[in-house]
Amino acid sequence: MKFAVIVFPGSNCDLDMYHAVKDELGTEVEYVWHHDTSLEGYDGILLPGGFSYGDYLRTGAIARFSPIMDEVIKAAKEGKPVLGVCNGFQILLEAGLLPGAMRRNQNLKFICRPVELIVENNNTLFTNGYEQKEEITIPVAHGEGNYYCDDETLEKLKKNNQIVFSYKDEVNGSVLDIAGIMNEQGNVLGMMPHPERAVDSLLGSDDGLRLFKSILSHWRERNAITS
Amino acid sequence: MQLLHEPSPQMIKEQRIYAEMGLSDAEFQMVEDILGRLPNYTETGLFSVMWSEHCSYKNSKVLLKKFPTTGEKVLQGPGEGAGIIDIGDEQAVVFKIESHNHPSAVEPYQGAATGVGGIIRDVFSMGARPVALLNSLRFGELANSRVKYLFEEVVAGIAGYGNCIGIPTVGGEVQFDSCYEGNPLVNAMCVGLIDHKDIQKGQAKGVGNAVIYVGASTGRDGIHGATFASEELSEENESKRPAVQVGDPFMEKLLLEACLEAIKNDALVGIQDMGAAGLTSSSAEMASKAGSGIEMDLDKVPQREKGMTPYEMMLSESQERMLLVVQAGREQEMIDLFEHWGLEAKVVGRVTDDKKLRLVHKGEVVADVPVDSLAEDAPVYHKPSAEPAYYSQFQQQEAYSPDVANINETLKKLLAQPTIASKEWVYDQYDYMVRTNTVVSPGSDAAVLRIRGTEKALAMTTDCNSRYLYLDPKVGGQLAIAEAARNLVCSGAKPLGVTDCLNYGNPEKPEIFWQLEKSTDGLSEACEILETPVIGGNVSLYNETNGVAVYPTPVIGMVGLVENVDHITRQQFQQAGDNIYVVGQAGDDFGGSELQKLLEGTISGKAPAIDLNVEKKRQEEVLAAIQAGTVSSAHDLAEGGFLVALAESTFGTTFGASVQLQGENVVKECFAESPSRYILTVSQEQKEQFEKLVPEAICIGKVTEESTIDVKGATGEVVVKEAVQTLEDTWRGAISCLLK
Amino acid sequence: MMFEVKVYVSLKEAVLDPQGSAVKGSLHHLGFEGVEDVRIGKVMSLRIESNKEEIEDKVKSMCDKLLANPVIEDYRFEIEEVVSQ
Amino acid sequence: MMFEVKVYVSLKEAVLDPQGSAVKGSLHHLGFEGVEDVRIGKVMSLRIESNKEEIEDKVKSMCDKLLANPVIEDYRFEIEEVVSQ
Ligand SMILES: Nc1ncnc2c1ncn2[C@@H]1O[C@H](COP(=O)(O)OP(=O)(O)O)[C@@H](O)[C@H]1O
Ligand SMILES: [Mg+2]
Repeated sequence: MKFAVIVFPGSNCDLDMYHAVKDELGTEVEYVWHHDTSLEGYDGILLPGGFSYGDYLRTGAIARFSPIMDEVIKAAKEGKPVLGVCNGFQILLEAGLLPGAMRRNQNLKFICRPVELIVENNNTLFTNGYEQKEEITIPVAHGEGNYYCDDETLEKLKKNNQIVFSYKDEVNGSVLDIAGIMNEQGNVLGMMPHPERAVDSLLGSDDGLRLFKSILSHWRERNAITS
Repeated sequence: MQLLHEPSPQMIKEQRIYAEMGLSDAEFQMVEDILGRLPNYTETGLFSVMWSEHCSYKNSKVLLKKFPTTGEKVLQGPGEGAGIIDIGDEQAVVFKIESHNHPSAVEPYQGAATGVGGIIRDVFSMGARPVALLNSLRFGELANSRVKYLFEEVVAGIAGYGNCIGIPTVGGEVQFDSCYEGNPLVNAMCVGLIDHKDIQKGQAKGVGNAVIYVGASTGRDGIHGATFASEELSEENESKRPAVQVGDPFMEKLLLEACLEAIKNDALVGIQDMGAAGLTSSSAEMASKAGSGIEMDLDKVPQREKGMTPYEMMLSESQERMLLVVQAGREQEMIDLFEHWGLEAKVVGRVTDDKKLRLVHKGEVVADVPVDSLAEDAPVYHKPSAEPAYYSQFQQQEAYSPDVANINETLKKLLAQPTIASKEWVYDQYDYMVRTNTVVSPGSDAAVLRIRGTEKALAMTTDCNSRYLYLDPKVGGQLAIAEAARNLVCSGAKPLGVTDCLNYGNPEKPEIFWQLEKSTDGLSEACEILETPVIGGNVSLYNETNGVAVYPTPVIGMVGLVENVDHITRQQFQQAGDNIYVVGQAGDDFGGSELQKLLEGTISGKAPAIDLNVEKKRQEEVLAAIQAGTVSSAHDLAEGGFLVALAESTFGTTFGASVQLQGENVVKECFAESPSRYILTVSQEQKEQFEKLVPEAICIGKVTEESTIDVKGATGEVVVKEAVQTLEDTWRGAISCLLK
Repeated sequence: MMFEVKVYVSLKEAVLDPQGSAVKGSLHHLGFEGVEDVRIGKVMSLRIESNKEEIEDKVKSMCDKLLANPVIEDYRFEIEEVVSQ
Repeated sequence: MMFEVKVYVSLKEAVLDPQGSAVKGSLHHLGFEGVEDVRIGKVMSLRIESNKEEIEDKVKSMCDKLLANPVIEDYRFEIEEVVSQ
């Protein structure tokens, strides 16, 4: 399986994502510059964290118009796994691949610390390696992770089991303490916490590694069946 | 040769316009002698910024000469953007600290943010990849609402810049004392990694080579910032304040990546950031170092505002700009490289052989001065020095002996002192993990980052207890170096070298100059003995508001090498049943202590005495014990003394401690701030080997399963018995509580 | 022709505004009584060279595409011709 | 009496506006030509209960103390009485 890490001007967790996949998961991965116009040959798309375009105007708002985004949208439609973390999540929201929007954290401050998450749905290609309702520790690092959506959207998210992760304790003011959601098809996941920062116990936690492993094992299974 | 609305050379001289720019009469005469004619307005401006304290170190140079700056591993000492130390395997560590005190006093968010931006450029201009940021902050007491505002905004500004650019802010210190009320200190440090082959010099070599400008366009912001930083803050000079610079971390991120790519290209001859005195210092210094000259066409300089004069362009301190020298004929390669990152690179001049800085504007030469006269020939002063009256008074005082009725309650009060309390409120706002190398995050003695692809790691810290320096600048200087080194040793690292930021009052006052003189003596001596050469630093003088100076505050940034990640040690207890050892005896050291401040509201007396040879021996023994794998946790005793350190070792763990004090004098045992001391924990299996390695260590008790601090006196009486939770809540919540 | 355009972007009524609440809190804290509601929005000032017929559509399209996020924000704008001096 | 107050806060002319530059760049990139300058400021809408004589001073003092940062920002405001329905 080969991953693409999309690099926008101002991305800064691209390296972390790259090393998580390459060193810890042990799979192929390449950086793809935002000016590129093809994602051919990649089986999974990773949108890393950071401050694309300085997050000026709104987080993710400008990056959403990078040339590569048409390809990301195409890949999502084709059913390829697309994971957006932190700023990557914000870009997916702006691009309309996921519903809702981000506001500034409730306390108006940047928050960086390990937090406890609850796996709300382990029946996804991103979370099959976790137990349902398992509590895992993954760090957050964001200033605008206060997720908002209207009531109707929220009902839909709940009904379709699109809420994948929630914070165990209140962190940033998000509706229902949502930490990560996926699209209806289940192949696009956006989450504020950084699984790529939790892949090595030397740095505190490796609970994030199973997320990448889940994607890989799902891909392997599927390709074993179809081939 | 002059613009219409600018004063003529005659007027500059007759009306002493140079004095407003910061030049003295004698200095102006020197300029006239150097040029053999009167300087015009632009030229006067060039000299005034380059000869400011900030750029020329004219008042501090004589003192900085005392620092040991060489060593086997030093690849680059003071003089370039940042110093460099070899760490083996063809790799080196690059680091530097810098102040942004005056800008932060005026506009705390942007002042702090641009301070971070500036120090990052210093590091990547050497060719290094910045890997970590630290900071050292001083504010007035948190009871004051302006202080709260400054504190919150400075922290937000540091976070805003570092988080956005994606360099982890991994450590630092914050202290509060009323002397900093009008003049907070904001020092930022950056640490980078480099391969030996990539080391750059800021040199303009090769006649005919292109001088290229990259990054943000030039505006009128920060004009005369360097001069401003060389004066006291007062109400009169408020109108002279330059337009505030706003940081653009996004621009700097692009600049960083593009410059690191450019450095790999052999067309690049030299590179320097435009820091203080912007275009002037970068061009003059690069030419002077290479023994060449530079001619620039100012019309080519990207300008943000209309109608800028040569004076304004040359003195602007707009942020996020770099100056490159590139081989003639290969300009386009560089332009394309920067274009890829969405940046404009513009050829603005050429290297010449006449050792002059020549500026052309609208077809006319508007300045023509020898580069060495700007970069090298600033006058050097040895200011008069006088021992302040307070010092001899303090020296004669009897040792302060505090009167403590209830040790338990006093411990709680100490833990809530903002200088001791948890700084979580601060570092929660910093992304200290990005780039996923941070092994020890903020909250231990030093931060530790692994070096990817190796077994090694780097430990880093900033330290300075300025109260000791106020009481006794020489001893205080020694203590600052010793504490920084000790913090690294506790993390499992061997200290490599020092970067320092000397924050003092007005050096024209003999008592302040005396402080500078004595403290640099102390710093030098400690660096010598502990074998930590000074590889760079920064001087920030005139830290006074309305005549009141800050305490002498030479902030020490120190970096150490952990040979193997297995050696990484934290201050937190690791397992129940481990033996708790103390290294070093408590003395009657309460001068300048947290306890004295708590009880008396002020400080007085003598600073704790330190024997640097004892310090060194203990550091070596403790490090050897850590490297031998015999130590589970290590913490140095600092502000607040033994009990505070013991409590801190339990915070963030599920453990408690049960210990018995050795000495008779309980207050001394609990709270004295005698230096060169450690709390170490050692498992039962390692006990024997450990005791051989650190013969001085005394076992005083055990890490307990039960989460209680249980301290008994020498005769068995209960001194402290308190749930860790209670102490930890007090300590953790203190700062946010004070901010409400 | 040169136009001076002001675009006002504000959070939708239904969306809680953490910044506004904080400012309200601080105002109370500073002793300003009677402040009942605070909402914080953005105002963008643009200078745009365009012909008269197109300017309105152009600005609307800028807002829809980039300047505002319809999920949480509303916008309105004012267009003024700059009379050249 | 109830007032609807709008406070407009903008960066001073000489102060760099990185947000504005980024938005301008993005608009160009999206094909909107002719955008020559973009500056981004804030607009705060406050509802304040106050008597008529005091409201103006009150708002001015709020701006000076909290709402604007005089070192880098300018402000202006509009006050309108809310006619109770
Ligand atoms: N401004 C700051 N930024 C980041 N970390 C900080 C800051 N101030 C304090 N810390 C962290 O809090 C911890 C305690 O700091 P301090 O009490 O100064 O430690 P020590 O006395 O061991 O030097 C350290 O890990 C330090 O890095
Ligand atoms: Mg320490």
